[in-house]
Amino acid sequence: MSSATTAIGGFRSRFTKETIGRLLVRNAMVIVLLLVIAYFSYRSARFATPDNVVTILVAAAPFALVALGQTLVILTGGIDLSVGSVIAVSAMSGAWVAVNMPDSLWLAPVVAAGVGIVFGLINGLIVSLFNVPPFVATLGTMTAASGFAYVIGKGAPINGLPGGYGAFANTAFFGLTIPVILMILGFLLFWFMLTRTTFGLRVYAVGGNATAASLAGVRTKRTLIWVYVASGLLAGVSGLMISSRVISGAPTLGAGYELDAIAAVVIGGASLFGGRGTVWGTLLGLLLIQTLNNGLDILVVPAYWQSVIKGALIVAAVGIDVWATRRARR
Amino acid sequence: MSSATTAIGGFRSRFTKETIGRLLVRNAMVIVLLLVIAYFSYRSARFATPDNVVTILVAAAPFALVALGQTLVILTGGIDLSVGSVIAVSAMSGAWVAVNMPDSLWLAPVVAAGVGIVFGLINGLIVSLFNVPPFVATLGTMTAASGFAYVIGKGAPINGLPGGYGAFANTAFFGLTIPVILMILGFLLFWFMLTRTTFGLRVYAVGGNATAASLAGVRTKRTLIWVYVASGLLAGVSGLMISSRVISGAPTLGAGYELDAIAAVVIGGASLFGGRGTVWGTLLGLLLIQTLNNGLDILVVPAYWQSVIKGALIVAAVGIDVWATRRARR
Amino acid sequence: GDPASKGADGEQALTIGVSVYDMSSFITQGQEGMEAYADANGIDLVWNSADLDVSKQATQLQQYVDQKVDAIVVVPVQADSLGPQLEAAAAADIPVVAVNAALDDTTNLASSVLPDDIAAGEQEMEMMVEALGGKGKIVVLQGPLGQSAELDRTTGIENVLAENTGIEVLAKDTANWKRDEAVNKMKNWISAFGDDITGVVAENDDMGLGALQALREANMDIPVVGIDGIEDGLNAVKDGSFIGTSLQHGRVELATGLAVAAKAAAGDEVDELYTYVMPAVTPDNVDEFYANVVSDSDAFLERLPDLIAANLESGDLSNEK
Amino acid sequence: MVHALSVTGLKKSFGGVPVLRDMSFDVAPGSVTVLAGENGAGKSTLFKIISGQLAPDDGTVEIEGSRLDSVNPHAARALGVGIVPQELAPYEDLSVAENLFVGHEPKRFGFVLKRREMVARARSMLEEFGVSIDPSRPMSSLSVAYTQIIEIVKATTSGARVLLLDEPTSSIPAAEVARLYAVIDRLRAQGVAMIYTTHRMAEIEAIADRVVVLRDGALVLDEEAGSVAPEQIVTAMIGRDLGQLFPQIEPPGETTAISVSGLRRREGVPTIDLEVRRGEILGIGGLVGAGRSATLAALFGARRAVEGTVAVGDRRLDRPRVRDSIAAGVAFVPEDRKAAGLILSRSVLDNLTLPYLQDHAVLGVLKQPSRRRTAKELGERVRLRSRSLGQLVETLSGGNQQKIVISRWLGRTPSVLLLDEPTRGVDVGARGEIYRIISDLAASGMAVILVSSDMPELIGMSHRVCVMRRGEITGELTREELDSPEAQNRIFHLASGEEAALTAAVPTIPSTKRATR
Ligand SMILES: Nc1ncnc2c1ncn2[C@@H]1O[C@H](COP(=O)(O)OP(=O)(O)OP(=O)(O)O)[C@@H](O)[C@H]1O
Ligand SMILES: Nc1ncnc2c1ncn2[C@@H]1O[C@H](COP(=O)(O)OP(=O)(O)OP(=O)(O)O)[C@@H](O)[C@H]1O
Ligand SMILES: [Mg+2]
Ligand SMILES: [Mg+2]
Repeated sequence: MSSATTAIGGFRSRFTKETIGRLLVRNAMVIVLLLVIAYFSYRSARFATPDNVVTILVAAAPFALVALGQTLVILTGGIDLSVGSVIAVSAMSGAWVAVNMPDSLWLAPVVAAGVGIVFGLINGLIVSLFNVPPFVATLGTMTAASGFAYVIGKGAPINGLPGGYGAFANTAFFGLTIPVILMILGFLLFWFMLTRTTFGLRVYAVGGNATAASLAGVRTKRTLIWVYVASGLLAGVSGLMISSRVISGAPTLGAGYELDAIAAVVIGGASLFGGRGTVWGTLLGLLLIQTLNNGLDILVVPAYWQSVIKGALIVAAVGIDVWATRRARR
Repeated sequence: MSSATTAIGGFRSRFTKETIGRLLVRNAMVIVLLLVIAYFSYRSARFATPDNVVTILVAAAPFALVALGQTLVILTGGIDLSVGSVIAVSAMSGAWVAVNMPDSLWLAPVVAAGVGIVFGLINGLIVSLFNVPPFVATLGTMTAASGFAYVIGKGAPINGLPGGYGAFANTAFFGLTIPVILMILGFLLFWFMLTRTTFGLRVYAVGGNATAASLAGVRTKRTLIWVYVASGLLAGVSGLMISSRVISGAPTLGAGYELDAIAAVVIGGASLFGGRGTVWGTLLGLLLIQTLNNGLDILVVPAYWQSVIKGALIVAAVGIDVWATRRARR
Repeated sequence: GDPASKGADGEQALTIGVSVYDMSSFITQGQEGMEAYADANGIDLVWNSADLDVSKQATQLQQYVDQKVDAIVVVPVQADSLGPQLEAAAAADIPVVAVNAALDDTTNLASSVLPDDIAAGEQEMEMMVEALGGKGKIVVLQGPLGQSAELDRTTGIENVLAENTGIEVLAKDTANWKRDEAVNKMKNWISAFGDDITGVVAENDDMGLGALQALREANMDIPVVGIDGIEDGLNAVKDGSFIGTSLQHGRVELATGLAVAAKAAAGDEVDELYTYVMPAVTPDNVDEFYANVVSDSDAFLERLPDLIAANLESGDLSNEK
Repeated sequence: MVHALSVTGLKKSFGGVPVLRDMSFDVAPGSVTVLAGENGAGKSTLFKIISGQLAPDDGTVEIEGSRLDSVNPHAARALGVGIVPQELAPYEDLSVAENLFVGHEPKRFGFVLKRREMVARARSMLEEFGVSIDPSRPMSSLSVAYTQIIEIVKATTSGARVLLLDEPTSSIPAAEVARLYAVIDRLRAQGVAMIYTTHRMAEIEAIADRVVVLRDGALVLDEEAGSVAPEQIVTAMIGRDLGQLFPQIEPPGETTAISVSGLRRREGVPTIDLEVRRGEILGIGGLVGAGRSATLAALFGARRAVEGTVAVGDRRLDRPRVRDSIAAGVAFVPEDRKAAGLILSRSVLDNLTLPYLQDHAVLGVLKQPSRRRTAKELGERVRLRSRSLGQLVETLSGGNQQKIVISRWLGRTPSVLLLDEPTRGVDVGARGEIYRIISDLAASGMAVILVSSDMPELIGMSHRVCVMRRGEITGELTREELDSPEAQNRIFHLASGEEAALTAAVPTIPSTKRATR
């Protein structure tokens, strides 16, 4: 029977040189990542240990949360520069609450998340209602939020936090701390949202072609607002996690995180022009950056050579990925 | 004669409410800038003095140079994140030459500019030949260049420069120092280039629609390479100017300049998607940012409130501009 | 070196993990001092920079705990942070020494080696009061807001100002330790206040040097004072453009931190707090410091290990004789 | 009776120049109104207002009695307005199925996508159009013709009560157009009101219940379809008699201008061999997806071929590249003007002078007067309707944009002209001009390859027609064969590989069309 033959043929062909080649080429970024991991494991016995894997995950978590929010924003063709500052202002708010109302510590995460949502909402409204380009809108909130972070502590960090404040980030279940669990849940949730829900499809549609989406009945403005709110909320949670991890609130927390988050998303293959990108790509981008950070530290490469190597490797990884994707498309 | 009548009619109509309204609306950003200037002048007699104008210009110059390069890059639909780090590495190279070959001080600017060109060329090649998205490519060079800046001084700033090194930035002609003169020449040159030359038109074409441009015979890759080289060169010159002004080379010079430069361009109405933007817009954006920096300092507003106010004003300015442009289009 | 080599060749080499806030010039200088001390005492240094990110610093401490180093020296990104990480280190019996900025949780800290930034702020303000004869109008250039050095130096400056009411502060703002930022900030203040400004108090030399450039551009000649004693700052003291500075010698301060950590790792008794008091640098004594910091630094590094040992004995940590 | 759509006192001007002046008309449910008008007459503008994309300066739009009171496509959509926009707007990075369902996705629990159902329904929707595209293919891999079909399918299945079709068939061959007619008939039976714009006279006759002509922003003709002759429509549109649409074409020369041998555009497709003489116009016909556009793109180098050579004059180009082709004197008018033809954010002047920019520059500095003069001439040759040379191309009407894509290559005289759907969206008046230009150029010795889905154009303009099917040239018709009444059927036959099935559904070209010849 012909269908059986085809199936067998298909099965066999999976093992031909060509199909293996194609498989490799499709997943070039995975391979680059595996090569990096292999190299570090070879160079240091300390690298591929369960402890170190957990260390990498813990370090990755706060970036992961903002990178997820950033993925949404970038899919709509926008950019959220404010996440770093929102981390700072949420952390400061959470810390302020913890210091001033030590008896209602549960308020701290609520306030931190709330502050994140408020800034996200402001971004969303400016972008969708006033049509200000996202770069400018979020640059404005970035600058303003950073100012507010200083205002909260009158220019100083908030010290003397109750020890319980550390519980949010340092409590572990099954060996994984809350930020790591949030990160894993976040990836699953966002993967589901972007591939399996109408909201996800609409985010792609708005980023791919906003006019067409609105002609098809998608409420583009509302979608945009939700996307920025999600990004703000995640930045708020991330801020809480960072400040809880070190039990301290400082207005400089999160500085520069926006760039790392955007980098993770873009390295993962998303287009800054919108409509293209996946959660899986963001995960790969994030892991590549975090693995490099960790591995280069473990090999005790001097900080400035780390920069040189990281810069070159990121370009190389994406270059290979771009080349492979083009080959695969042919 | 009918043509005469029209002329008179045209002349008269210039003074009707509607046309004045339209004129205002077309130049919304100019009006916002004038309002800001008026406010500062009203609040402080020290603001609108010739000396202070020169102060603003001197502070603006190094940003202006990178903003001009950035304008080109953004017009092609790219982004150059590396300019801040290229400033650092050029400044360090120039300073290194000045310290180690104090007798051939003329070499310092040559080397600084050369280093800028090299990094620009690397960006251009990665973007055009390997099709790596500009964000990633220049993020890579940004990271790597910053590393190199530290490598040159083995992690430390270069101090003890010969006094003559200050001449590049501090020599004045007709009351204007070299950086200011370079800035003015730069604006004129770039205005001419973008509006009056084939290269300028091709830059717009590549940014507006790379496929269409290349089908019309534009060498898109070559154009891109030139654009990034120009951006690198200007960053190199800017680095030399900054380090010469304070007679010192530090690997942290220029940190964050990329954001201010991109902000100036985008506030001036350019689109990060490419093909839209003008030198005139960049000038306005730059002046808005620099005037705010200066005026808020003169009013002795505390740093964090400065952030809040600057963030809000930038968003408001662009919001008004967007609204006005839409009205004018109707 | 790979800490796994510990004990393999019979010699009990100590492995000490270092996490610094960033590769600033101060830290780079300090690294020279630490390496000189480590070489002389057979210590393996594992050196990492946190790039000004507390979270990254927490991760680096975690990595050192994972690696089971013998001791940790941390130059904090942020004062009073890292509580849980110190706890983890304590649980693994790894002594941690905080250098340059205070950490909160002293129960889990073996020791701290801290500069007296309040005293440094007081010292520079006193120099300025003297230069102005107790009457004048000044501007203050602060470090990055919220950093412990900025907070303490500002406190010191304010302490002195409280006693000298003849001095008025026209403006006070941050230039983030940076020369190029300070030059523009100062220019703007010159626009705002002109000749009313009679003195500039900068919380570090770099900002002071930036202010100096701005004053030159405006043809003003008023007293400027800084802190840190970097090469250009010492030169400025020499040629009279600074009235003075205070020397925070990274080589000495960080090497002391390492020495204390090594002692703690060896199980020796260490004090809870060592204070590094910055010596005043004035035109009178600048030459000897200049030799140690700049012109003859190699010779200084050679005698550094012994100097540190002697200083720990005497308690005068900033002694360079 | 409640009108399906009623427009009252609509006014719209751009920058003070009126485009719609006081428009009022009603559309009955279950009817097809063809909206005709010159390029730039304001048809798309009207559609944009009805679909909530653009605010009118004055006037109201009512859909089934409810007023559209905000400038919001979503609101219009909620009232039952659907649109196939003139400028196609696919989501490039989504799959075909996703493209079809965005906005009204099959879902459970109100938010979870039923992906399998989406694919299955997409497949059957596509089958109705006789196109067999895998619904999970990415949209970006489809040609313009397929994209247009997807847009049609999307709009006709969205449940709209008022459907606006803005030149839905501008690059679709007649066989597929026939399928659209069937769908339109069904929607008409369901009571859907449709407004349809087109520049193909044959379509007006085939589907219109009523014809409305827009000229200078006002309605100049509003008649039942049966009571108006095509000539009347044309005259109402362009304000003059059209005269002869297709010019007399001179016989071709003897020498070969371009010869293509063994050109394979990608792995796994057949090779192409072609030869065109100087002065010859070679038409290429076929069904949607036959590979005509792709072949032309490979021939020019817009998409690099995997093997094959193209000889132009005495130059041999192995796997041609764009710049080499241009240098050899080949000019290319792509099918997709928005994606491959125009710099939308630039002016008419810039777009018209881009290909031969060096002719207007000394040492890289532009000679503005010479550039303006040339641009003005080029614009006039195709009756370009723009406010000024400085007008941004994105604010031009679709047809006027198309005129730029063609005319900008006339700055020099290329030796070979490759045209892919050159008159896509161009009104009859201007089309006559373009045909005249093409035949003049051919007469002066240029070789032309004309890919067209417009059957009268293909037959009326070619010396010879090749027909493609599945990437292969399956046959050729000479001028004599083209002149026979059987020509159309032969082309369909060669294109589809079937004898009669398709031809039955195809509308015959109205005799008036031939009469203009
Ligand atoms: N945003 C705009 N700004 C300025 N003018 C515009 C704008 N949009 C449309 N126009 C002008 O309005 C007129 C009508 O354009 P419209 O697109 O409605 O024409 P059309 O009838 O659809 O033509 P075609 O048959 O070529 O598609 C044109 O002259 C066009 O240049
Ligand atoms: N599997 C594929 N991978 C990559 N590109 C493809 C694939 N299939 C088709 N294409 C490209 O997609 C486009 C569509 O090809 P197709 O032959 O359907 O359209 P066409 O040439 O525009 O047809 P026509 O103009 O005759 O209607 C072509 O450019 C073709 O090269
Ligand atoms: Mg139209
Ligand atoms: Mg086609």
